[in-house]
Amino acid sequence: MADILTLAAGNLLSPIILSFALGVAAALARSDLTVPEAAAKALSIYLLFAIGFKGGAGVAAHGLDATLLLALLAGLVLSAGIPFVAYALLRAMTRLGPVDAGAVAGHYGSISIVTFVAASSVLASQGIAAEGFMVAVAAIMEAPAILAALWLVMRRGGQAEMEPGLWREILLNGSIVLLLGAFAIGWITGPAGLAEIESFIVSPFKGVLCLFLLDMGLVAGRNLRGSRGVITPGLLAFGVLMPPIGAVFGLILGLGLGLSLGGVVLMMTLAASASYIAVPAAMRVALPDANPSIYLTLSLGITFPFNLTLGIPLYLAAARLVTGG
Amino acid sequence: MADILTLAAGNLLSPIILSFALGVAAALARSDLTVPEAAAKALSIYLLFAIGFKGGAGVAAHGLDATLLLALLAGLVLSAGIPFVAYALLRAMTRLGPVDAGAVAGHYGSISIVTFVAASSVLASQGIAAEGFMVAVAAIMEAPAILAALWLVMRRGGQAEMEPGLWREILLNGSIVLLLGAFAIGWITGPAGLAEIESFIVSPFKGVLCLFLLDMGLVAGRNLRGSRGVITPGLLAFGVLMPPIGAVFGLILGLGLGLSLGGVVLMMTLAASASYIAVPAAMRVALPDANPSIYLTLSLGITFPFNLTLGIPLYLAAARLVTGG
Amino acid sequence: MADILTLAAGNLLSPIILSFALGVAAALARSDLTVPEAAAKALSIYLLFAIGFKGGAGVAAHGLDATLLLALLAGLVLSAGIPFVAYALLRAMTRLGPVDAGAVAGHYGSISIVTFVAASSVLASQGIAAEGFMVAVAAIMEAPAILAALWLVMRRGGQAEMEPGLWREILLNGSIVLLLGAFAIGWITGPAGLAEIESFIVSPFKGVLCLFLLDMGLVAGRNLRGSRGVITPGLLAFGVLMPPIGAVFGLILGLGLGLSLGGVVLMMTLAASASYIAVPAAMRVALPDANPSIYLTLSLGITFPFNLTLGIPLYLAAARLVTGG
Amino acid sequence: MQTHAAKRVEIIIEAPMERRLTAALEKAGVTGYTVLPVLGGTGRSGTWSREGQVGRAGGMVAVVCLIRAERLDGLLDAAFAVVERHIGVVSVTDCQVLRAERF
Amino acid sequence: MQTHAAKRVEIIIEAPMERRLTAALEKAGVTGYTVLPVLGGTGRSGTWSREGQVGRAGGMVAVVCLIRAERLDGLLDAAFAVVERHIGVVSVTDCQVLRAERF
Amino acid sequence: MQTHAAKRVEIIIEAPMERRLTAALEKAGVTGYTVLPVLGGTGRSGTWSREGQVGRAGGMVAVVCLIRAERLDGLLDAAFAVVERHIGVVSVTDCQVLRAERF
Ligand SMILES: Nc1ncnc2c1ncn2[C@@H]1O[C@H](COP(=O)(O)O)[C@@H](O)[C@H]1O
Ligand SMILES: Nc1ncnc2c1ncn2[C@@H]1O[C@H](COP(=O)(O)O)[C@@H](O)[C@H]1O
Ligand SMILES: Nc1ncnc2c1ncn2[C@@H]1O[C@H](COP(=O)(O)O)[C@@H](O)[C@H]1O
Ligand code: NA
Ligand code: NA
Ligand code: NA
Repeated sequence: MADILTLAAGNLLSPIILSFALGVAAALARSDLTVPEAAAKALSIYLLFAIGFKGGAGVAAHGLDATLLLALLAGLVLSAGIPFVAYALLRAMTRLGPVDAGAVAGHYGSISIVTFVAASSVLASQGIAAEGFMVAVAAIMEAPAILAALWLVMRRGGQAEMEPGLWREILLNGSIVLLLGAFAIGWITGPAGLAEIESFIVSPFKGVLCLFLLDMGLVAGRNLRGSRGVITPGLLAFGVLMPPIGAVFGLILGLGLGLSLGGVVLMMTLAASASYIAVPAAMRVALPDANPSIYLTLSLGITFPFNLTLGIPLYLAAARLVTGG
Repeated sequence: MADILTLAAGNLLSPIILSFALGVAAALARSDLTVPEAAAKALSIYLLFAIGFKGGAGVAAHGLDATLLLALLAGLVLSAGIPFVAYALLRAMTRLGPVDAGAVAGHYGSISIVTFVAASSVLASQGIAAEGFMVAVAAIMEAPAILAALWLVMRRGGQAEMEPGLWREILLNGSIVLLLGAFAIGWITGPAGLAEIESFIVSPFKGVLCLFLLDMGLVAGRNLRGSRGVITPGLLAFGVLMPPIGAVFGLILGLGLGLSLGGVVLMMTLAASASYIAVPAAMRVALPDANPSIYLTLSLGITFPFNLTLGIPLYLAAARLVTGG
Repeated sequence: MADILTLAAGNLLSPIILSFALGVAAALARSDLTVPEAAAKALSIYLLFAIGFKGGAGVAAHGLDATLLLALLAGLVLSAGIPFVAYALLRAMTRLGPVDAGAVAGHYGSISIVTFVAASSVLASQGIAAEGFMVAVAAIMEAPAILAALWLVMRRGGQAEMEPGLWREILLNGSIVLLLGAFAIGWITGPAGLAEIESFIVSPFKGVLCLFLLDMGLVAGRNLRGSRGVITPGLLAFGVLMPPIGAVFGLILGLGLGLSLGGVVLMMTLAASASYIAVPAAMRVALPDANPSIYLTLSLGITFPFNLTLGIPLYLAAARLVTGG
Repeated sequence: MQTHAAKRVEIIIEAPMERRLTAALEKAGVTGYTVLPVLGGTGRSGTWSREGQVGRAGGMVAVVCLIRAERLDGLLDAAFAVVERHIGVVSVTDCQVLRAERF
Repeated sequence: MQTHAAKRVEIIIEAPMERRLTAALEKAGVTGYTVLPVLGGTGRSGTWSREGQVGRAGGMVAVVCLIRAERLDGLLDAAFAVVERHIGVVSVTDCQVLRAERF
Repeated sequence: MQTHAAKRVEIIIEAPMERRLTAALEKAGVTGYTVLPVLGGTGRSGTWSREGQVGRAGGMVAVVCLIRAERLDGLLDAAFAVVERHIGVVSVTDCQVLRAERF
C-alpha cells in the first residue's frame, strides 16, 4: 500500500503529469494559452511514430513469441466486450438514454494512445520491460468497440448510420495507420534502424510528451469549463469506476496470456483507457444524435486524468501484487 | 574595451544572431521565405517551457535565498517605473502625442523574453551562472508596465479602455502562465525532472533558438519594410538610447540586491528589453487610437536587434566592470 | 552488381524509405492520415537550415578549393542544359504539346532538395565524405532551368508570362534563401558554430527526415490517386529514364571537376532529380496553360520515388565504378 | 465586365461530415466548391474551438459553392440530406459571377 | 427545399478584440456565429500578415453570423460598440437559410 | 444603425497569383481587402488539398473585398486581367456596410 502511494506520489510529481495539470489549470483560469492545432497534430504524429517504431524494434530485438496472435485476440475481445459492461453500468448508474449510453460505451471499449504512452513511460522509468507488440494490440483495440457500441444502440431501436464508407474511415484512420505503419517499419529495420533515429524518437520523447500533455490539459480544461451541468454525479462516478473495472478484465487476460509484468500493466491500461480522438469522430458520423459533450468530457475530462494520475500506478501495483513481480 | 569588442564580435558572429540577420535580410529583399504562424507559436511555446523549466530546476538545485522576493519586487519597480522615464524621454525627443508615447512607454517597461533567452544563452556560453529565479522576475515584469502606461495616458486626458476583462487577460496571458508554470514544474521536479527531459529542453535549445530568431528576423524585417516613414530620427534615437538607460536602472537594482554577475546581466537585459507580444495585444484593446506601427517597429525593429547584437555584450561588459567579476 | 543490389536493398529497407512508402500506402488506401501544412513547412525549414548549415560548416572545416566556382558553373550548365534534353525526349516519347513539355522540362533541369538530402544521408551512413559546397551548387541549380524552359516554350510560339516580378520571386524564393543563408551561417561560424547547435541539426536529422518523407509519401500518393489517366506509358517511361540520363551528365561534369566520390554522387543526384516546390509555383505563374497534374505527378509521383529507392544506389554504384572509389 | 446571376451557397458543417457532404454535392452535379477552415464557433450545442485539437470530431469547415440558380434545388436537397441530423448551418446568397461557363 | 430569409453579417476584426465582440454578440441575443481565420489584409492602417507571428496583436479574424432580419439592428449596435474605435469592417448580406428554427 | 450599399467581391485564386492579384487591386484603387486561407477544393482541374503541402503551387486563397458599387467595374477589370488564364472563381454580392467612409 505504501508502495502504491509512493509510486502514485512520484508519478503525480513527474514533469509529464505536472504539464498536464498546468494545462488544465490554465484553461480553467481562462488563460489564452493555446497550442496551435497544427502543432498539436504534429506532436501526436511524433508520439505515434515513435511509440510504434520502438514497439516494432522491440519485437525485432526480442523475437516474436506466439503470444502476439493471442494478445491481438485478447485485445479484440476486450475492445468488443467492454462496451457491453460499460453500457450496462451506464444504464444502471446514470440517466443516459440508449444512444448516449451506447456512444459512451464505445469510447471505453476503445483506447487512448496517450494513456498507453504515459504508462510505457512510467514502466521505462521503473526499468520494467514490456512486450513491444503491445503497440499492435493498442492499434487493434481502436475499432471493434465502435462496432459493439453501434450494435448496442441499434438493438435498442436507436438510429445508427453504418454506411460502408464509415468502416474504411474507422479502420484506416490516421492514428491506426501511423501506429501500425511505424510498428512495421521498426520491426523491419530492427535495432539498427532504431539506432539510426534514436536521438529523434528516444531521447527527446519524454519532453515532447510533456508539451503534448500540456496541450491535452488545455483541451481537457476547456472542455470541463464548457460542459458544466453535463456531468452528473452518476456520470462522474462512472468515469472513475469504469477504468479500474476495465483494468481488471485486462489483468485477467494479460495473466492468462502469460504476459510479462510490463505487458500486463499495458494491457490493463489499454482496457482502462477511453478513446478521445478516433471514436468521437466516428460517433459524430454514426450517432449524430448522441451528445458529444457527454462522451468527450467523460473520456477526456475525467477518465484520462484519472488514469494518468492514479490509474497507472494502481494498475502497476495490482499487477505487481498478482504476478509477484 | 577591447574585451567588449571581442565579445560583441563573437556575439555578432554566433549562429543565433546570424539567423536573425538572415531573416531580416530575406524580408527586406522581399523573399517569400516565411515560417508558418503555427510553427512560430510552437517554437515560442518550446522556448518558454524550456527556459521556465530550467529556471525552476536551477532554484531547486541551488536553494532559494531570500533574494527571490526582493528580486521580484525589484522587477515590479522596474516594470512600473521605466515607463515614466520612457514617456518623459519620448515627449522630449519625439513628436509623439500622449497616447502614442504612453503606448510605447508601456512596451519598454515590460520585457522581451527572447532577449532574456538570448542573454541567458550568451551567459551560458561564457560559463557564467545566473540565479534560476530570474525567470520569475521576467514573468512578473510583463504586466505592471501596462498599468503604468495607461495611467500616464489617462492623466493626460487620453482615453484608455480599462475593463476588468483586460486585467485577467494581461495577467493570465499565455506566455506568463507558461513561463511561470514551467518554472513551477522545474522547481517541483528539480534536477531529477530536468534530467528526464534534458535531451529535449537543453541540448537542442540553441538550435531551436536559431530558427525562432530566423522567424523574428523575418517578422522584424517585414515590419521595417512596412513602416517606412513612421520612424523618425527622434524615434530611432529613442529606440537605441532607451535600452541602455533601462539597463542602468537594472544594474543599480541588481547590484543593490547582491545578485551574481549573471543575475545582474539578466536584470539589466530585462530592464533594457521591450515587449513585442503581450503589450502590443493589450494596447490594441486598451489604447486602440495608438498607432501600432510605431510601437511594434520600435520594439521589434529597433530595440530588439540592438539588444541582441550590441546591448547584451555591453551590459555584460558593464556588469563585469562594476562587479569586478 | 551484387553490390548495387545489396546497397539498393539496404537502402530500400531503411527507416527513411519505409516512411515514404508508408505515406504512399496510406494515401493510396485513402486513410485520413495527414501532416498539417504548417508542420510540413516547419519540417522543410528544419531540413533546409540543417543541410545548408552543415554544408557551410564543412566548407569552413576543409577550406575552399578553387573547385567551388567551377562546381557552381557546372551546376548552372546542368540546370540550363538538361531542360533541352528533357524537352527533346518528351517531344519524341510522349504526345505533350510544347507548353506542357516545356513545363516538365523545367522541372527536370531544376532540383529536389529532399532527394539531395536523402543522398547525403546515404553517403553519410556509408562513411563517404562529400564537398560541403555541393549545397551551394544545389541552390544555384534551382532557377536557370526555369529560364531555359520558358525560352523553349516561347521559341515554339507558346505564351509565357515573364514579368520582372517573377524573376525576383524565383531567385529569392524561400528555399534558395534559406539554403544559401544557412550555408553562409555555417561557413561563417564554422565547426564551432556547428558544435553549438549540433544536437539540434545533426543528431535528430534522420528522424526528422523520416517524418518529412512520410508527409511526402502522403502527398505523392494523393497526387497519384488524383491523376489517374494523366500519366501515359510514355510519360511513365520518361519519368524513370530522365533521371539516369541527367545523372550521366552530372557524372561527366563531376568527374571533370575532380570532385570526390561523394561529390560526384551528389552532382549526379542533383542532375537526376526534379523540382516539386519552386518550379511548380513558378510555372503556375509563367505557364498557366500547362497542366499541373502532369508535371507534379511526374516529378513527385514517379521521379522522386525512383531516385529515392533505386536511383541513389545506382548513382553511387556508377560513380564507384568510374572513380574506382 | 460581363457578369451572370448565380447563387453562393455556404455550408458550415462538422469536419467528420466533410467528405460525405462533398460526395453528396458531386453526386448532385455540383462541379466545383471550395473548403475553408473554421477556427471555432458557438451554436445551440455550445462553444467550440480548434485550438490544440488533434481529432477532427471537434472541428467544423465551411464549404462554399457557386452554382447556377437552376441547380440550386438539387444542391440543397443533397446538402440537406447530409446536414439534416448534424449540427451546422446552410445559407444561400444571390451573387454575380465572372466566367459563367465555369458553373 | 424550403428556405427562409435571413441576414449574413460578416465582421472582420482584430484578433485581440474577438472575445469582446463575441461576448457583445451573445449579450445582444445572437445564438450562433462562426469564427474564420484570416491570413492577412490591407486597409487604411497598412498591410499585415499572420505569417510567423507569435502574438495575437497583429492578426484579425472573420466572424460570420446568420441572423433573422428583425434581430439585425441589435446585432449591429452591439458589433458597432466594439468595432467603433478599432480597425475592421462589417458587412451585411441578404441570404436564405435552411432550418430557420435555428436562428 | 446606418448602413450603406456596397459590393462584396470574393476571389478564389491560386496562391502563387495572390501577390499579382492584390497588386492589381491596389492599382485599380481598391483601398482594402482581406485574404482568407483555403483548405482545399474541387473544380474542373480536379481536387486539391493543402494538407502536407510545402510549396504554394498547389494551394489557393480567398480574397474578400468590400467596395463601393461605382468602383466595382474597375476592380473586376483588374481582377479579370489576373484571373483570366488562371484557375479560380470570382463572385460579387450586394451588401450593406457600416462606416461607409472607409470604402
Ligand atoms: N447563426 C449562426 N451563424 C453562423 N454560424 C452558426 C450559427 N449557428 C450555428 N453556427 C455554427 O454552427 C455550429 C453548430 O451550431 P449548432 O448546431 O447550433 O450547435 C456553431 O458552432 C457555429 O460554428
Ligand atoms: N474594403 C475592405 N474589404 C475587405 N477587407 C477590408 C477592407 N478594408 C479593410 N479591410 C480589412 O480590415 C483590416 C483593417 O482595415 P483598416 O481599418 O482600413 O486598416 C484590413 O487589414 C483588412 O483585413
Ligand atoms: N463552383 C465553384 N464554387 C466554389 N469554388 C469553386 C467552384 N469552382 C471552382 N472553385 C474553386 O476554384 C478552384 C479551381 O477551379 P477550376 O478552375 O474549376 O479547377 C477549385 O479547386 C475550387 O477551390
Ligand atoms: Na478501453
Ligand atoms: Na524593459
Ligand atoms: Na535535375
